[in-house]
Amino acid sequence: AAQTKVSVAAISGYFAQGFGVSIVNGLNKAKTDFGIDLKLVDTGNRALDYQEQFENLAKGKQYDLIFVMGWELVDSLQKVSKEYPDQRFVFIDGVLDNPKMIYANFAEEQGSFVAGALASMIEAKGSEFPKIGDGKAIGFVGGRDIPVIRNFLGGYEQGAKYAAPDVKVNSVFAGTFDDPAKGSELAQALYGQGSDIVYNVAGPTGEGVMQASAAADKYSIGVDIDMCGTAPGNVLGSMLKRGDIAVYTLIKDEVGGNKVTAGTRTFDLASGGVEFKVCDDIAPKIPADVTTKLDEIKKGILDGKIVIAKAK
Amino acid sequence: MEILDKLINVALIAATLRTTAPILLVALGGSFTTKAGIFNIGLEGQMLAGAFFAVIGSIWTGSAFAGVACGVAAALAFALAFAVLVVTFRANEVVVGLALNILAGGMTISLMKAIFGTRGSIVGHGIVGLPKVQIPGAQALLGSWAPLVSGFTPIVYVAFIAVPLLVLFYNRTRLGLYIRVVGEKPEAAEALGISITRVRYIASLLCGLLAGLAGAHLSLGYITMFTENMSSGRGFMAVAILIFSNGDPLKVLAGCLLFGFADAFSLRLQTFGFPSYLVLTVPYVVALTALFALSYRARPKIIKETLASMQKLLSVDRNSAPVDKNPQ
Amino acid sequence: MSDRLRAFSGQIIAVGVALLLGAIIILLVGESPVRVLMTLLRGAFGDQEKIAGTLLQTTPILICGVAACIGLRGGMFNVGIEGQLFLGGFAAAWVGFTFSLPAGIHMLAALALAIVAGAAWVAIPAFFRARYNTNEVVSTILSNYIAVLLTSYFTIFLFKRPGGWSETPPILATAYLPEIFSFSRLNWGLVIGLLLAVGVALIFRYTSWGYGVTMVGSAPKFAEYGGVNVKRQGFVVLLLSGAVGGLAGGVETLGVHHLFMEGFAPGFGFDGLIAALLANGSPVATIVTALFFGALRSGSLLLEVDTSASREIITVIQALIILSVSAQVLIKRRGDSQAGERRWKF
Amino acid sequence: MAVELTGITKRFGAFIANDGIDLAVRRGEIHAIIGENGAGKTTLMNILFGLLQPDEGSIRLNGEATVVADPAAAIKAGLGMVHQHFKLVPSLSVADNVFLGMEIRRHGLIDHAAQIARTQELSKRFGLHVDATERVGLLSVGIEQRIEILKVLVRGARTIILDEPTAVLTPQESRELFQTLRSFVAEGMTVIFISHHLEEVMEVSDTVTVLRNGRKVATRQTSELSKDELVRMMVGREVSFDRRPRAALHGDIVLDVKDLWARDDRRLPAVRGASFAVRSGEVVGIAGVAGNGQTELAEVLSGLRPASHGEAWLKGQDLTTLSPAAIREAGLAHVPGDRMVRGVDRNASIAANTLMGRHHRAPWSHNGILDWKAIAGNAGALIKSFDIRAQGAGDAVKRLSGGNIQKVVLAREFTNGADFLLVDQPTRGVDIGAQEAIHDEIMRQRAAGRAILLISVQLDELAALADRILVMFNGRIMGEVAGDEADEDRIGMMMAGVSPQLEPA
Ligand SMILES: Nc1ncnc2c1ncn2[C@@H]1O[C@H](COP(=O)(O)OP(=O)(O)OP(=O)(O)O)[C@@H](O)[C@H]1O
Ligand SMILES: Nc1ncnc2c1ncn2[C@@H]1O[C@H](COP(=O)(O)OP(=O)(O)OP(=O)(O)O)[C@@H](O)[C@H]1O
Ligand SMILES: [Mg+2]
Ligand SMILES: [Mg+2]
Repeated sequence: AAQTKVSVAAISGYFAQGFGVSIVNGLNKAKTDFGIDLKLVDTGNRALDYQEQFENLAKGKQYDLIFVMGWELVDSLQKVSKEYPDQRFVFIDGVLDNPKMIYANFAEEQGSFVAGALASMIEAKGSEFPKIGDGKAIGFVGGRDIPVIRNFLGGYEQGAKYAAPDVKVNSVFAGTFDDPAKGSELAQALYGQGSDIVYNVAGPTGEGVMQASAAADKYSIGVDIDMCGTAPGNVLGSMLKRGDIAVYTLIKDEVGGNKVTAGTRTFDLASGGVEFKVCDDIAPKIPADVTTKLDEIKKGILDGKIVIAKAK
Repeated sequence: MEILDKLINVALIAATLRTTAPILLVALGGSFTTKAGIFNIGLEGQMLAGAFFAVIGSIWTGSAFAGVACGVAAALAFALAFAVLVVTFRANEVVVGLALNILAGGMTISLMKAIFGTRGSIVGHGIVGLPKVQIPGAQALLGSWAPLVSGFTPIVYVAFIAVPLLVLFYNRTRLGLYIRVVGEKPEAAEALGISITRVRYIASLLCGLLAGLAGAHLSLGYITMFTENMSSGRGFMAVAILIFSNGDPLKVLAGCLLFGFADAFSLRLQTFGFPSYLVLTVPYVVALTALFALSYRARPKIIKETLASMQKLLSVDRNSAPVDKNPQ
Repeated sequence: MSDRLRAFSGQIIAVGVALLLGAIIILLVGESPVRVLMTLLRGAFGDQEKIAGTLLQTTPILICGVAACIGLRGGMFNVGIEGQLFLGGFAAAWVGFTFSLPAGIHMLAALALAIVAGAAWVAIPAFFRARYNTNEVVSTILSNYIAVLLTSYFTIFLFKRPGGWSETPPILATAYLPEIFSFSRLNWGLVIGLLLAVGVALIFRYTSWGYGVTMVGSAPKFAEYGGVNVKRQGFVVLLLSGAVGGLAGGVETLGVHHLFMEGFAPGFGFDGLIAALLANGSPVATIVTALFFGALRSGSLLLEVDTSASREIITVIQALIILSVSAQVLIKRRGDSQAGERRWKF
Repeated sequence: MAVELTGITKRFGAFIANDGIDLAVRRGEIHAIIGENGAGKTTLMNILFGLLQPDEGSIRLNGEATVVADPAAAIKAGLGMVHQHFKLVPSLSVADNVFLGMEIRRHGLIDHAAQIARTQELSKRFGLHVDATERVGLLSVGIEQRIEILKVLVRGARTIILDEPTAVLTPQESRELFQTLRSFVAEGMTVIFISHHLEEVMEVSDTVTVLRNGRKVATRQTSELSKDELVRMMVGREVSFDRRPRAALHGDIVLDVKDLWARDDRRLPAVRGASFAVRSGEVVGIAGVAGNGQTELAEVLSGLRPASHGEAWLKGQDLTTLSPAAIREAGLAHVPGDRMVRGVDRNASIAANTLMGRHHRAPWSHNGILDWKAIAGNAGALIKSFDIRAQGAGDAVKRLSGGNIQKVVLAREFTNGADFLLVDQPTRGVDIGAQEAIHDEIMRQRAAGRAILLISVQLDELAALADRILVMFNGRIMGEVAGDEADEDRIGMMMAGVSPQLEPA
């Protein structure tokens, strides 16, 4: 039966953080464009609550699609999807072993690889490039030390090594996604130790990293959404993880009568689901050889010449 | 050596000053209540409310300083609630303090969701951060040491200048003296017509003032955004410091510098491959260790005092006192 | 008796005032208080699953509340139940996934280690409190932060489940606390909590030890005079409180999650402490207050789905209840003395 | 008239502390107020000084009707008060304490130097010697009192109220104090003081007002009065220095104290080399001005305070090595001096209060389980046998009157079967009827062969009950007087620190 109105729910504990924000943006865009019903549910941070929250959503059979984001929800999701086999869940940002679910998988390691490559090449230029010292090191600030973040770091490190093997990568973790002050201090510590470019994958904590780059007048790289505006002149670029594109395309299919079915959709460099965007104010300053090399790398990733190991 | 250079340098000291400032402000605020004889565990909540409303105020008015004023006003409201319950109703200060902390946490999140549609954090939205003060001539005079005195937001200077001001306040002003008296010997204050209630209210509000500044500094100075629970236990650290400093401004400063340093230093340790989660416990471990060590040290002091008093006594008393049997 | 009745009616009035204030705040965030209330009720008691869900939420609050009651009885503020819960939860999980033992024994062993872990975690603050009078409120709060980071470290660096999120391997089924109904995760942890509450109340009422501890809490100098070892009992009381806090964690691991993960059960320690305070330190009354908070929590899960209010509104209401209760009892007592009793009773 | 109080009534709940009191104090006189413990003296002075508000009555100061709303109003009217318990701030200097509330300021800041100078000047002028720069926490009580008086003077007081100023002073300090007071009067000031020491009242005062049970008995010129008359007015009956009849039944030594030393809370030696013994069937009294180490002695014997040296043997065990619990096991019962803090839990029931210290023992508990039925039954029996005025064993102790609370403590301690009874101020704040009952009970315990150490500041009590009286001064046992030879002068001399050996009477 063709649906007159599509109803969508999304559940996560991280709607306020970069990637979550981009998902919410995509959902809202879909709402405006297609007039869908939309419900956002914030799980909070208590593991005990998750399962009931899923059940509350699934029970009414009211939602055509339920988008789920956040690895801590996986256990509850698996249980509830077994209980409600007809309910279609879309798990964002990973693939589980349940074949009945829909997965939107992102190749964040690809974008991070590009980010690492760019950062290390610029760092390798030394004082040729403004604000770069001769420390030959770049930095990384993670939120919590968890697999997804490790995957970002892995791509970043591999990219750096690939493009400029003698540039060192210093990585630190804030242990929290919610303490921007700590993010700022960590970044300043990295800058102080000679890392001139710091990549943040730390939600609001990372916001502190961006602001620190302005304070220290060094470089930062944003994540998930376009962060060039947070510290103009100090942000090299952003590794975009286009959650908005993912949810928007899925909903568009659904609305178009093309029901979303179980399986994995991969959002990577090739599909534009992951992308490295150099900030407009920085782009003109980047030496031609770096730009060329970067394009080569992107091509290498696209045609499979460059293989990036995923972190377990 | 190279490692040491990398660890301990001007940047580390500057970082220490930055990490110290918010704890210092809130702890100095707590100094008022501590000196007035109130155990104020609600600092965390006052700071959080200050941070949130500073951001709201800044967005609303487009001015950082108006934002700070909003943050301070919110913290004052919390301080007033604390004072009404604890001073007037004489409710248990731990209960009230904890409840106000919980209230601050829940309220900021609820309001965030009501105003911005999502919880989590407030970034952008036109928040105006505090400007950084560049001290003229600092660079020329101090060279590479300039980052130690220049380039902080105004509230950082306020925090450090507040220390000598508070010393002066407690020693040389009437209100400061009354706060001390009310905390140390309320009967004395009462007998002299000093209103205990009034002094405790004033102390609570002064505390709210500085806690609010500390919060505003977190969200408009230190960085320019608000996140859920962004005070991250700094208020509790301050309470720990207050307990073993007894609220004396100089000791508070020393304690805060210790934690600021532990914080800044531990962040740097991570780059040497220590596991992040363990390194992150360092400030808390330092706080606890200091708390325990200083309460342990209270002992030898008693012995020393006793020896002194015995000596004093012996000089007038011909009978010599016998050797201690149960040295306590 | 009329005293007790008056105290009780006062408590009810205070809760009413808090709810009224809560309603105003709900209006302020742009929702209808009536709708929020109805949603809360439906979410908490709407059907048998919801009721079971409420009881599921009640369980950790109740056990943490009993832990707090034990401390309060002896005049100790254990604000570190949160940390004890985390360590207990991890310890139980560790036993659960490391050893293979016969069913039942495995579970008991895991609970036992959870208890030991909780007690051990509070032992140092307890020692310093008893021996050197170090403020236990601050030391236990600070140790919460360490506990959470430490268990995260264990989980992520030492025992992470390969391929999984930040969580340990699942425990063996032999260590599970059995579920009570088929339709809910509600498990025997609730029964443990109820038995514990009643048991602790009986111990305080009917044992010499309980009498001594109660006196330590309410009149320490009198207790000291009467030959009760105030320092030792203070230490023991904190230790027991921590042990029960650890047990709460164990129950959550073995009964619900079946593994330990980062962000295991944040906030339950505080909820329990508040429930205990609201119950004025009585374990049996804590059953009621824990149920109340459990219902609020459970009802709030529907709140996000069915209304536009944030679940955190519940936290706000909880805080308001505590504040108004702490104030109202004193309105009555205010004239009593000039010196002001600053004990935990409010 | 410097002060005129008319019809002052003050109630605390149902209790009437002041009942229609009239008091007139002439300018330039020393006016003594006496009365037993709890007669309402402090309450009356607190009302005069604005610390309490009267329920009825009016106040005229210097002939003008005045509402003394708070101490500030009293100070403004030229009153000054030195409280029974000093109200000084230990961490502040003498000068800061003197000027607290009326600091000398320059440019808005407190001028410590000027305050010190003014304090030195005043102290010289009135002969109250103090070092203005010292921290008060380090000074002796005598000096603290001088500071309190300086505080009053610096506020320009013309009428000075002193509440039991000599209770904590040595005789010499008292003498100096009275000299100072006389010099005040010579300057036209007025002095009102409260005292329990009849000699000093007779010696120093011009006029005496006697309070009893919250009422004024009389105001008389001191010169017209004899000490006997005073005492009669105070207690409303002749004081019986009569000894209780007794049979000599001293048995074996139960408590043997040898060269015992202990420190007070300020860590100063408070008990200094006490040695004495108490036999079974004997009441040994300890006399002394409050604060001469009696409390500390009692605390050491009951294990609440560590001894710094010496031994105290109770039936073969050294108490100084035992915990309070073990000492109770060894056979001590203790009626504490501060019964509200040590003696009871005010919020608990009578039954729960009668349990303390024996909650591990049958019949109150079996194998660690309390038997509340037995406990309540036992408490009910105690209520009857000790004539405790209460509705039942379930009554909260805080609802009882002071005397009845004391009886709860006595009932518990005296029925413990202990061989040694340590009884500290058993009748403080207790009405006369109850006093008799308590004395009877102590004598019964003596007859039952208990060894009793009775600490009291009331000499008549000691004279009535004790077989021997030891006198404590400044932590030392100054000497011993047989109970039937109790002679106020001799004991008084020793209480003042004059050793009987050095100055034979
Ligand atoms: N009796 C009192 N009880 C409580 N607080 C008091 C009392 N007297 C003064 N204070 C407080 O002490 C502070 C200073 O009081 P003070 O009377 O010196 O103010 P002031 O006379 O206006 O000062 P100045 O005129 O020198 O600037 C005030 O904040 C006041 O609230
Ligand atoms: N705030 C109060 N609340 C209740 N009762 C009180 C209060 N203050 C005093 N009393 C009671 O009033 C009576 C008179 O007390 P007051 O202190 O005036 O006695 P006093 O004559 O000074 O005795 P003492 O010689 O022991 O100092 C006592 O029974 C006391 O218990
Ligand atoms: Mg007296
Ligand atoms: Mg008196």
